Amino acid sequence: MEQLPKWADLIVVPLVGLILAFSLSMLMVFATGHDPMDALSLMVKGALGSTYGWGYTLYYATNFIFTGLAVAVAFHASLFNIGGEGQAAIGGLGVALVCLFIPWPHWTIALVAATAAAGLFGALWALIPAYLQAKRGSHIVITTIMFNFIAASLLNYVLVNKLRPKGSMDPATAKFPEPAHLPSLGDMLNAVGIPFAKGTPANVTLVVALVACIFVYYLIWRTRLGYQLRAFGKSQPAAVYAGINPVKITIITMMISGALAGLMAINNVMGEAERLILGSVEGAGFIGIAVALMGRSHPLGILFAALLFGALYQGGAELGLWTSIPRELVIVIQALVILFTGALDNMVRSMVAKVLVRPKRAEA
Amino acid sequence: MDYLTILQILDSALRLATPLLFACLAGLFSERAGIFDIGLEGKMLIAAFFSAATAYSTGSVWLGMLAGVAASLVLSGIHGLASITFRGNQLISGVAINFLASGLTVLIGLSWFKLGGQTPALQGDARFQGIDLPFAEALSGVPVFGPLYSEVLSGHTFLVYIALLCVPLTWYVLFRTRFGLRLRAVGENPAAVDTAGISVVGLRYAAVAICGVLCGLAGAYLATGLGASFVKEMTAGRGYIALAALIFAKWRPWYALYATFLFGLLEAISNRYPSLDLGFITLPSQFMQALPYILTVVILAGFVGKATPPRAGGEPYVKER
Amino acid sequence: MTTAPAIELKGISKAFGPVQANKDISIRVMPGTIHGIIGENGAGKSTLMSILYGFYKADKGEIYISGEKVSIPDSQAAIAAGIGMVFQHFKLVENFTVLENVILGAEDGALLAPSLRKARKDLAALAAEYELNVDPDALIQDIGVGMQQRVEILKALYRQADILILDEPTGVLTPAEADQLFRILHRLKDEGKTIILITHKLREIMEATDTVSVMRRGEMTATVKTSETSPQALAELMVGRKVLLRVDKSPAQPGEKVLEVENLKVVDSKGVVRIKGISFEVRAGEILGIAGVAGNGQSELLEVLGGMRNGTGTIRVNGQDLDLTGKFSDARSRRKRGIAHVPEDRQREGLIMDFKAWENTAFGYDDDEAYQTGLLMNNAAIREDAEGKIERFDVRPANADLEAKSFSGGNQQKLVLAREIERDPDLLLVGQPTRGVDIGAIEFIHQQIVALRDKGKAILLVSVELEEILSLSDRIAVIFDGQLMGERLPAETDEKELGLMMAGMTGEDT
Amino acid sequence: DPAIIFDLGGKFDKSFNEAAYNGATRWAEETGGKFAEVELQSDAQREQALRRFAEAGSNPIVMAGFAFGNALGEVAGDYPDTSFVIIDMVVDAPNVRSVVFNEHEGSYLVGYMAAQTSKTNTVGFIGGMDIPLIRKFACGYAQGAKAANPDTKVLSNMTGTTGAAWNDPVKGGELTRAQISQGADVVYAAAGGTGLGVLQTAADEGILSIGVDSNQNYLHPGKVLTSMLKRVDNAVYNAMKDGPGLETGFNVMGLANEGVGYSLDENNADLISDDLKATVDAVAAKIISGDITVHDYMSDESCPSLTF
Ligand SMILES: Nc1ncnc2c1ncn2[C@@H]1O[C@H](COP(=O)(O)OP(=O)(O)OP(=O)(O)O)[C@@H](O)[C@H]1O
Ligand SMILES: Nc1ncnc2c1ncn2[C@@H]1O[C@H](COP(=O)(O)OP(=O)(O)OP(=O)(O)O)[C@@H](O)[C@H]1O
Ligand SMILES: [Mg+2]
Ligand SMILES: [Mg+2]
Repeated sequence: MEQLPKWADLIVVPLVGLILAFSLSMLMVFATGHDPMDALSLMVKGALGSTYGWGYTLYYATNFIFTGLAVAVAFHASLFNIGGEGQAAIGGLGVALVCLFIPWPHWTIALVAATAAAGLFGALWALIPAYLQAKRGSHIVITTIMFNFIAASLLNYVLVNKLRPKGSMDPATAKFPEPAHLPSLGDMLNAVGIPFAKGTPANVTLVVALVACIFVYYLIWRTRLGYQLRAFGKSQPAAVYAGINPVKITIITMMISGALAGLMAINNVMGEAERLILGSVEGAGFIGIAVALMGRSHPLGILFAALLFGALYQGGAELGLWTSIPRELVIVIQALVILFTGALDNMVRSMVAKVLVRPKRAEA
Repeated sequence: MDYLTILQILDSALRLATPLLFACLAGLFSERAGIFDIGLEGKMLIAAFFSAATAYSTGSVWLGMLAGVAASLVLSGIHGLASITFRGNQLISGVAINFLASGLTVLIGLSWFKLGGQTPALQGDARFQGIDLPFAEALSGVPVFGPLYSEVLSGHTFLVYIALLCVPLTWYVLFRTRFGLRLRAVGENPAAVDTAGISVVGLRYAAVAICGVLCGLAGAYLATGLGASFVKEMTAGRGYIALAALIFAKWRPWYALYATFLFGLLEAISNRYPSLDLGFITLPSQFMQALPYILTVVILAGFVGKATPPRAGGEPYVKER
Repeated sequence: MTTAPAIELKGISKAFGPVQANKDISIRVMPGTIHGIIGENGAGKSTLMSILYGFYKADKGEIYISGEKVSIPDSQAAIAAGIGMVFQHFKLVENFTVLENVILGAEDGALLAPSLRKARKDLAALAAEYELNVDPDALIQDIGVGMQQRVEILKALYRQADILILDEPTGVLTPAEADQLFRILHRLKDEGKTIILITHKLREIMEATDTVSVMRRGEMTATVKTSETSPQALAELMVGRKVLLRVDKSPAQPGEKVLEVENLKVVDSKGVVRIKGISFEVRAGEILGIAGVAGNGQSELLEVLGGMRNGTGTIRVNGQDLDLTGKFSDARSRRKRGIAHVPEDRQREGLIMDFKAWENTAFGYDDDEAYQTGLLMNNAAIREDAEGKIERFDVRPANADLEAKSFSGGNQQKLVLAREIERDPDLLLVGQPTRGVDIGAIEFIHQQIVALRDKGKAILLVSVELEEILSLSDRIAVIFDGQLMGERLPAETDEKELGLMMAGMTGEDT
Repeated sequence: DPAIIFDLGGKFDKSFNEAAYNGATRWAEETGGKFAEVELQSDAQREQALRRFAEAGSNPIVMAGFAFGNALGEVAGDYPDTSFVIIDMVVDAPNVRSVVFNEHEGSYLVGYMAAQTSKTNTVGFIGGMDIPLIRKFACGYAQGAKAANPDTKVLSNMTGTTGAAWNDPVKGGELTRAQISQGADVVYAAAGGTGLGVLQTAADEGILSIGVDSNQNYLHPGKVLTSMLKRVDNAVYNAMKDGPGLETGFNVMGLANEGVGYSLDENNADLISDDLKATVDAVAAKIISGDITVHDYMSDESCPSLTF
């Protein structure tokens, strides 16, 4: 494969991939009888052209950061955690219990407690698959898929039969009390004099997500645990040689992964909906897989990938609001973005290399 | 539970297992050749759509089936391009294919049929009809076996029998033919295949193509055999269950049959008993819904040992860097 | 010259990215001869042969077989041209049977059964003809490396190769196995087949080849008749300086008992008894060599001592019992007790191939105080430490930021050795320290081990290389079938006696 | 111009959202007017869509689904000059019209018909996702069936616990077969896209089915006994016709004001004898008059005739 300068690899290749994905998508818009340029500018403007758009983009991105980090941490230990969906859902249950049944004096304390609960619940939901993988060799991919379904049923039971306020149609908990409401990004920025649209769902959880990115970076590359889990992920016999306990490391890694997925709940449950509704994860657990893979399991990469997907979501919503382009177009765009920047990146790379490297050779 | 009930549950289990079995065997071919495929779901979905759409437009379920297989093959081609030719990440490619199918089916469905992404209901020759096996009627009187034959085995659509036939066929191809030997080898050690003078790329594309065909049949069965139209997202996670069954089956054809049948059986049981009154406690419906998944975990933990995937699985074959 | 050379390469060049692996190489090999190729690690030997076999494509150059120009775009073409190759790292499918591996790619017809039947017959014939007995129905993963190599040779013969390339074939063989290999090679030669033999062992070159080529840094530096050269001369051509071919060491001065093993038993996960109650001791300042054919329990012995496996019996280090089954029966606890371990398989166990060299120097010792700053690891300290080790152990290239996999085997081994020896352990466990390592590096590695001994440390050496055992050990114990067959002093024994003991004859029988 | 917001199921869900969509298109066709519309993809978009439409001047804004309750509660006050119409949920604000349906009454009627038609004294119910609203349907249906014949056995299944339960016709069909094997010869589907599988399988297996929300009789002429009509289309149509400044407040759409009912057309005319029609209409009249009270599952979250 051609050698590319690092800057080209990091910037040009993903960019060309994105351009390819969007070109194809716009072709599709055109084929369905709409104006591609209009659609594109509507999406970009809708997602990034105003603080209002950013308020939504960042909200979705926050979700994806958490689930992306969750998948990435497990990946580093060679564990494929497909259970983000269920862990995030159960994390939501933790948040709901903490917010509903304990009277908090102030959101800051509530946030700390909810963070702990979301993490703990998510971690516990990952514990059984982790234990089974470590002790019984039950494949983590199957067990985490199964636990997604089980989580959905459990939540359905809890919301339909237990936590739903009497007489409410909605399979959802009651609204959390006022002190457990998180300040939105708009409120916070306006308070320090930066104008930002109000009424958007991005909230203080974004800060937690950024902290989580930094935390994961340090965890993976700067702590002993991270060192050990990466070593375990690369070679299990070597890990045994080094005295790393496979059972322990599998369980700890999966619990951290589950906890990160669970943390998503402070964004969507506590920050946005302010109550727990059924199906609140909305596929973010699966998007997290794509985000982690595209971000090459690095927090910085995940941050960008999450932003990209967040922008796609919000841009797609604007498209849905102002045009009759079906909302499924956004799914297709997502698919193409994943395909060209994630799976066919080598194809894009060799295309870029043809343009960048050839002339240089001719010079030499 | 009387005998008839058991038979009815088995009958239902067989129907429910069929799409899983196709998909599971599809994954088996692909993964045995070293190409992981979490895009089974997407390929089934797009096949379901195109088979229903074509069957509706042409009135022929056979053409529909072919169209479904062709559509699934196109996605297989993309997966092959990404993971074989361009040595991309197989998981990412699979995820992309699932999204692609989920979006495209509705998008195309909307513009063709204006029915919200659904296809019109299929009738007559546009769908598969049940086939009564020979002597089903005559044998039904025979005690025990008779009803088993006539109730459970007989009366399914063509594709159910094809799926069942695919099991010994897969076994035979994998373990008794040259192609199968090479296919298994390329999933274990592609360098061995390469140095033996066989094209790794060619073999892997062949495997991915077979995977496409089988997923195509799975999708066609959903839309034109079990159902009678395409409904968006109608695969409802069956591709993932098939993947789980594949691991469960340790990448072996006969085990694949058992694993998928077990999934079908558990689902059939929970369909039959939406909530279960045990006398002292009534299990809520949500518990019964989750039961197949809970039991899977229990079985996995208790009875199935470690499953070792094909050694070269998931890794692109790179000989020079 | 009357006959055309069996193989003639003209001006072959090959680059992997920035690395020029082969530079304008030309070579002629006459039919019916054994041609040796030697060269340091990374000199480009394997690359050249892989090009001949169609595994890699040359950037430039021409290939002639029996005087005719051929193009070899892939291995299929090489096989058709009558070339067979036994790779340094075998290309076998581990969970296939021998028979299946042999027919892979050379099947007759679409169904397997006839192919298998024919191959079974042909294999029996080949086995009889060349003493290449293998169980055709055994799984590759269940047979030893010696057997696996036979399968590779059978593969080539089954395809009726006239030209056989062997890349470091004896790296993993016992002396007896190696001897047998050379008998086979000679027989093949007598039948008119042409053989190219890559090896690091000068003795093999001297004993087996007719002509020999020396490679250095991608270039062919010399081709000579074997009868007209000497090991010393070849070694100099190879390394570019004078090398010591014998280990230079003073007599041992054994001190206190450091390691005492009593009645150690090991049962593996399948329930097979791998070690059947052995006892021995190692004193400070001495090297105990354990000789034995691979698979007789020496790996398990190292693993138990290194904490990677449980066992029963008693093991004392510096007079204190080791935990063999419980909570402290792990590698980390062993290290805390002053045991360092250079494992037999550096790539699978000793190193994380995807980690940078500097990360690998902390492998197993990541809990060292010196590597921590508060909650975090002190990467700067680890890196500094690594750079020192790389310099002192002459790891090349001296770049701590390279991943372990981009070092050659010899340099990988130096990395492991530097990490373990510089811990200044009371007891050093060493498994196969020079497997597949070139002469220059072997010399260095041996010196380091002896130096540690001279510091008064105890060393347990496990090796299948009798030459290594004989030249490095102060005492030699022979292991066979999980039992110790007896002890010898190197001065009072020889390869022949040890070889017999390794085959299960007790000292008394000999 | 008016605007309409569809719930996550999408406007072509073959039942609830689609009925709303039909109402809006009928209005557009009759008046030549235009309306803005959006299908949601995420819960967070509810408030977003409401605000964006309100700011863009859409009036009235109609939303289909109980899940909008919270969002509308937040938003309504901020746009006092915009009228909102919410279906299936009550939101107490001066500029909101809340339309709720007595699905239990309609379901009671079709349950009654099912039991009267059944030869096996066994009727089935197949719901989509297991949520209270669907239990309300099931509960009304079971009461009607028991009222027609106390010996009737009522089978009930929910398709699942996730959103996929609305789009799984294959499972719908399989549930139908399971109920048939237990003797059911009339099944009532309240399950969105999953219901299509129910109706299809019922037709294939030669039993009768009952559609929901819209008139689904035409899907399998002669094989769909009837459909439980929930006139969401009328609610949407009326809202759009009333236009900005529409009368707000609490609207209950029941049998009395033809908000719910059963369908009778050429497709099922042969299935419903004059006798049956007369009996059912009499039952309907009694419900309207209050002589029969149909228990609403939502009132105390329990059902006298069915356990969940
Ligand atoms: N597949 C490859 N990709 C990139 N570079 C390679 C590859 N194989 C070999 N090289 C490079 O080519 C050079 C020659 O390697 P080669 O394996 O031919 O050496 P060798 O003489 O066989 O060494 P050894 O004695 O260790 O087997 C190496 O230094 C290495 O950098
Ligand atoms: N696939 C590869 N990609 C990059 N470099 C490679 C590859 N394969 C081999 N090399 C390089 O080739 C050189 C020698 O390769 P080879 O595999 O022959 O070494 P080795 O046999 O492990 O070395 P030694 O003879 O010391 O044991 C090393 O520097 C190694 O980094
Ligand atoms: Mg080599
Ligand atoms: Mg080597």
